[in-house]
Amino acid sequence: MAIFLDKNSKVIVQGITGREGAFHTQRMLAYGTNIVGGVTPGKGGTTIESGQPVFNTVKDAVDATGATHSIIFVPPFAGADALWEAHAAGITLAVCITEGIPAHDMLRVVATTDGMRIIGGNCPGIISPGKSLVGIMPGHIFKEGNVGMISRSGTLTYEIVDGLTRAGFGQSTCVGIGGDPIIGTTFVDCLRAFASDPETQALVVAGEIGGSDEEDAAAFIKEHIPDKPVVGFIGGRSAPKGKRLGHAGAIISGNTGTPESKVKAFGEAGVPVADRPSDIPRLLAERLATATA
Amino acid sequence: MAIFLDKNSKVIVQGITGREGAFHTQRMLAYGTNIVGGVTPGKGGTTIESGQPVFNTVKDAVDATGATHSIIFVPPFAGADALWEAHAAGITLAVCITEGIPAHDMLRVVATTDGMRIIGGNCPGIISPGKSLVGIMPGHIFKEGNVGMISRSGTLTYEIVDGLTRAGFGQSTCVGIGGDPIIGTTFVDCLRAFASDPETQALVVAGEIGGSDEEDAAAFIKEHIPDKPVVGFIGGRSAPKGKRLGHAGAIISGNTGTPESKVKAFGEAGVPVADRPSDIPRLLAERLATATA
Amino acid sequence: MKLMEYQGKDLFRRVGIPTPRGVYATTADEVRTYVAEHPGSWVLKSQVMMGGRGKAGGIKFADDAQQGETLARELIGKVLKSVQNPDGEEVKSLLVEEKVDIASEAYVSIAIDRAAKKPVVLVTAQGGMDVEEVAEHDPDAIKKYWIDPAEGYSPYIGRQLAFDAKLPEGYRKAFPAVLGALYELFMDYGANLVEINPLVLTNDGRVIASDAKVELDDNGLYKHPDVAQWNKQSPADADQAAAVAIGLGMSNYARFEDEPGLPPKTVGTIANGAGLGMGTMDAVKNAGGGAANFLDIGGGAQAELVKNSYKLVTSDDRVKAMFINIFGGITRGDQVAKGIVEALSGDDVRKVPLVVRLTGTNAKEGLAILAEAGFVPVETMDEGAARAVELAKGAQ
Amino acid sequence: MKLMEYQGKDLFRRVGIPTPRGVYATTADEVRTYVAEHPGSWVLKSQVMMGGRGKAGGIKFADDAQQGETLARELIGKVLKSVQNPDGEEVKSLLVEEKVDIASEAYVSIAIDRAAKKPVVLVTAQGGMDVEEVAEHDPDAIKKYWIDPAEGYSPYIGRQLAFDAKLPEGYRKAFPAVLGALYELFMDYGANLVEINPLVLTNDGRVIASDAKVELDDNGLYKHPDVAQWNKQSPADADQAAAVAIGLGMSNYARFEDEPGLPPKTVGTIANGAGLGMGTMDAVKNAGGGAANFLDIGGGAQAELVKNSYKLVTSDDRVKAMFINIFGGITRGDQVAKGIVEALSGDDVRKVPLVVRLTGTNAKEGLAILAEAGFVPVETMDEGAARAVELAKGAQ
Repeated sequence: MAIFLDKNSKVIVQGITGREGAFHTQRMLAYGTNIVGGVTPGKGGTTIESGQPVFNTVKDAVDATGATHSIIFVPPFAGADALWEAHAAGITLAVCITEGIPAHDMLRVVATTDGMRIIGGNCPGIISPGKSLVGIMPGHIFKEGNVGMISRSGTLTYEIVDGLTRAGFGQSTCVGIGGDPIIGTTFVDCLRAFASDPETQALVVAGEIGGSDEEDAAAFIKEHIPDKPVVGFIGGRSAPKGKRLGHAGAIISGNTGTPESKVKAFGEAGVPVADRPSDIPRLLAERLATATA
Repeated sequence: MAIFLDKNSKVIVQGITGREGAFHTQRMLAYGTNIVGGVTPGKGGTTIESGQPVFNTVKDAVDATGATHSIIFVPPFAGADALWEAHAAGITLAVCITEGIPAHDMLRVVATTDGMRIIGGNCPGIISPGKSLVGIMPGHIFKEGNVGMISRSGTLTYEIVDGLTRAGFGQSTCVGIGGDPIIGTTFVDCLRAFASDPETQALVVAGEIGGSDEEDAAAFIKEHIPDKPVVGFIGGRSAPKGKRLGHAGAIISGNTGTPESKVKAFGEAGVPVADRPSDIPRLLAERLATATA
Repeated sequence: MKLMEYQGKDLFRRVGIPTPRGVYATTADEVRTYVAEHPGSWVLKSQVMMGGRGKAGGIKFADDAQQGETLARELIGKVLKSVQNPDGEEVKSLLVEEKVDIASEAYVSIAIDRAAKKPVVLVTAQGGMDVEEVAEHDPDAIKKYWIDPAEGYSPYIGRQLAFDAKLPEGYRKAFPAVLGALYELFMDYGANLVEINPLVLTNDGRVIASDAKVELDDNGLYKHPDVAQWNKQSPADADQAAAVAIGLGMSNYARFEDEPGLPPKTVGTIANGAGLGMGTMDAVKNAGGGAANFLDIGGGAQAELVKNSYKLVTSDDRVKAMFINIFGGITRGDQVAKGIVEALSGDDVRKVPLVVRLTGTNAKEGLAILAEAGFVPVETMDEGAARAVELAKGAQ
Repeated sequence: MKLMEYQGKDLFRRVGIPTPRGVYATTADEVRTYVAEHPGSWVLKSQVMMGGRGKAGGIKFADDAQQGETLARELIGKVLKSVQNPDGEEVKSLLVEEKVDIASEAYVSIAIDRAAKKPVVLVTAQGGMDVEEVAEHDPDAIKKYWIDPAEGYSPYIGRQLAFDAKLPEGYRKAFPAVLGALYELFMDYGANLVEINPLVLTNDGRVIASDAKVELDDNGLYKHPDVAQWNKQSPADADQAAAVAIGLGMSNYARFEDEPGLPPKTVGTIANGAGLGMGTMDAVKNAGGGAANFLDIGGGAQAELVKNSYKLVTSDDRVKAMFINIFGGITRGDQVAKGIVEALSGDDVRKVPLVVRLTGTNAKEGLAILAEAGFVPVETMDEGAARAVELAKGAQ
């Protein structure tokens, strides 16, 4: 099964002829993603080299291809517009790669796009290994399997997944939810979907300092999926207070967003927290052993 | 049955200590409406002479009384705020008597109050005769019965209802939808409710020049309730083009809103249109005779 | 409230919609001075409310100051007549604007769609002509979009419309921003209609609003006192001014001109509520007469307002009889009756034969007051209309 | 971007929130002149970013021009120290404000609630003190409201909060308008936090924002170039300025002070991606060392940026070894490798022992470039961190 994304999901690329959009379109195609076209205003009617049609608007693209998924590569000032355009055209899942979208644009977008799941912004995307990749992750490090993974960071995801794959743990779906303060899909949203995915037998939740998404995730796990093995990780545990670290959301301000609070919450939910990414496969194996025992 | 409003509906009055609010609260109580309280900011904790409690906010009123219905008597500039407040507090039907609310306030309100039915603004309210009156209509001219009535006008409603009652036709529910360009509940919204109300055996639709609500109503009748006898009326048929007549919505501009278009639409839906209000009971009797023949 | 072109363009500039360079002038001297200081080709556009001013000779071209002055003298004070406006409208001012090199003309408007309860945008590449004509001859050329006020405007809407309506490529960059600004104006100033026709693409690649049609919702005017003020300076409608002067709502009074083939409009009408007001004038027509006016005293009217309404209606010399039709809800019959008696007791009103129909709230008290003053009221609206028509005919 | 009080109040005035009368001054002369021209009692408030300026002696009262000048001379140039700011912050300017007669002090703020994905309003009648203290001792005194951005703000929200928080009656009229304006500021200027503490009710019935705390979202600054400019004039954060100077995002670089009881911060770190950047500094800590900094070169970094990042990190004299940790996604390993080689080939950088870990996209090409230049990269992050800590210790 996997969540959010499967082999048949029809995907369009918003910004398909831009530098990043064009580059990752080829990588996604190479991975096997069912990319049915893309959008660049003014280039409607043309095709890219690999043959996918380009449309002027998302509506035109959806009308012509029946796409349900979109991945967005546009400048930050155009991020909200791209998401609204996707929503108006009937897209049901939009992955927003764009970094730097103003938080208040996202507040408005989230409040007015009922019926469309947004992943990101400022995220590496989503991959259901062996099925489809809608994102900018390096596909070759992933491996089809039964571990679900959610993470606020891109490169840290790669680090962790690389370790999982090397240790023999394949993944059902990996979601990079993004590092911005306001994102479309939170840990809890993903956990809810993973909870009812029989293919996913264990989970890795890779959080970081800032906000309370990890605490919310821990509470959800405790209440709704106490029986599925979960391993946690918190990035930035050595950071001092008040420093914003790369992600607009990664900051300890006052008493919120501290690693102590997150580790404590995970602990209360029976979720072991790895001190370093390389510890995750071992902790996962232990949890699985306990669960099946 | 009746629609939208029955004997048990718990009603609060927004602006209960104002001149109009206080006056009509007493009239509604006299009619038998289940008024459980009212709202005037700053007068929370007091009661009006007839004993109903006054609250500072709609939320306080709903929390304390379990009210589901509200009737709004506030100045035009506060109309949108009152509707939003009712919505946020969980009110499911709000009757907005206030005249002169800016159309663009209503555009925004209508777009953001899912789950709450709004009647009006600039309307006389709603009455389910013998059960409850949430409005400013003179209750004594109404009579319990089986004719549903919807109208864009207040006083014209009284004129028509008076005739119906004198002719022996009681009413299930009468809704004055209001004369503004943007109103919460249209003819079609009411027709949809009346369509599934077994108590309502016939309908009177009293429209006027301007807009296309009557045309939409005719199309709905033709498609969904061809078997329920309906009689139509159009106010302002003698009006010249381009003159706005009292209601912000009552104007023939260009080719839209003409009485000819409305009469034609009703005709195509098999709905006879009365030339004068006094003809309505006769036409209704004829339609009922044909329907039961 | 309808705005004149120069007022509409003032709002355009506030929200950032490009308009042609130019100046607003009320005298020929101003035109001469401006053209002298700004050599070039200029258009002199008569500032009137009526449509079809071009065909009526209200637009002229000047290439120098002298010509500008001469043409301005000709236009200012001139009465322009059109099919829609047979009586004509006097030109009181001009808008002097640069003559732009037109590469293309588009049309864009935003109006309230009552049924959808949303603003609706109309765009067509066939600008410069009446959009209703385009709608008739080439309906597919007009593209529509309904904006969700909760989401608001975002540029993709303008892009989609520009592509769908096949606007020339020169519009592409500018159009989404122009439409966004137009939507801002529409919502912030509470417009019933904002229209740019034509939205010009110039040969040097600019996109400019060449004309401006703006109609504001009277109910929202209080939010922009400076704009509301424009209406006081030049009331577009004498009826509205008269209504406001006695404390009625702007659109609660309308006077009707006589129409060829119809009975003369000799019956004055006063009712409470817009619906009953319309019903009352319809009843007069059904009785074979002609209502000289519509007048809605509104809900809860007091005696003073009734009195002043009577004076306003009878100030029209054509009115030979009066029909007052009240079905009390908020309005109380005794207050109306008092007003009638007061109105007719003074010497400052022209008295005409009067028919009163009074029912509903406090009707009994009202009828008593009228009886005491010697009036015999009628029972029904039809009866009252018939009686008033009869009296008006008798009085002629 | 955090604003100083006088900047926050500038924004307050733009949206119509009442602020005390007064003047912003950078010299004692300005203060003397102002007080001389405006006799009365004035407060001199040091304009600093740090909290606790009152306790640190940064607020003084003056009753005449001479006193004003004397106190201003004392304050300007003074270094204020507080518990949170042991290093202190120099006072460069003052806000001179009327001393208001306080009847009551309330607290109001709007922040982003990440979990609810909505703005959240906090109100309490216990203004003038730290809201976190109130939250601890009397949590029920703080009332919250989550605003739906689709609906926006409407006055009932302010009324409800004022009643629920039991604000004194004097606030009732003004509070909904103040909160509405604060919400407008919050949304239009893209604030992470807007806080008025205290919102003062004066003895003569005015409601005034006595202090202003505003923190804006850096990502939204481009919408207000004039405000973004404030940051350039007085960069609140040297790290941010340094990051922007070399083309990084504002928060992509942070330097960490040494902390008592922890190993000295001698390992420079560079990674691609915020998460990996944090992971890298954590790894250094886990290996028994201290990361001197966080630096995220972002996605798709080119050689030039890598080179400049290296220079920025090594400009910190404490850095004795460098750990570059790259897991290529968008970022291509060959570009990073090129940057490293270029950085180290110039004479304008301080060279320190270097550990490189390079995997992911174009890692093979990158590793080849590094091999050619004589570097032996490590395989894993843990290994790299351990090696870098070791090298830093060896270099001390």
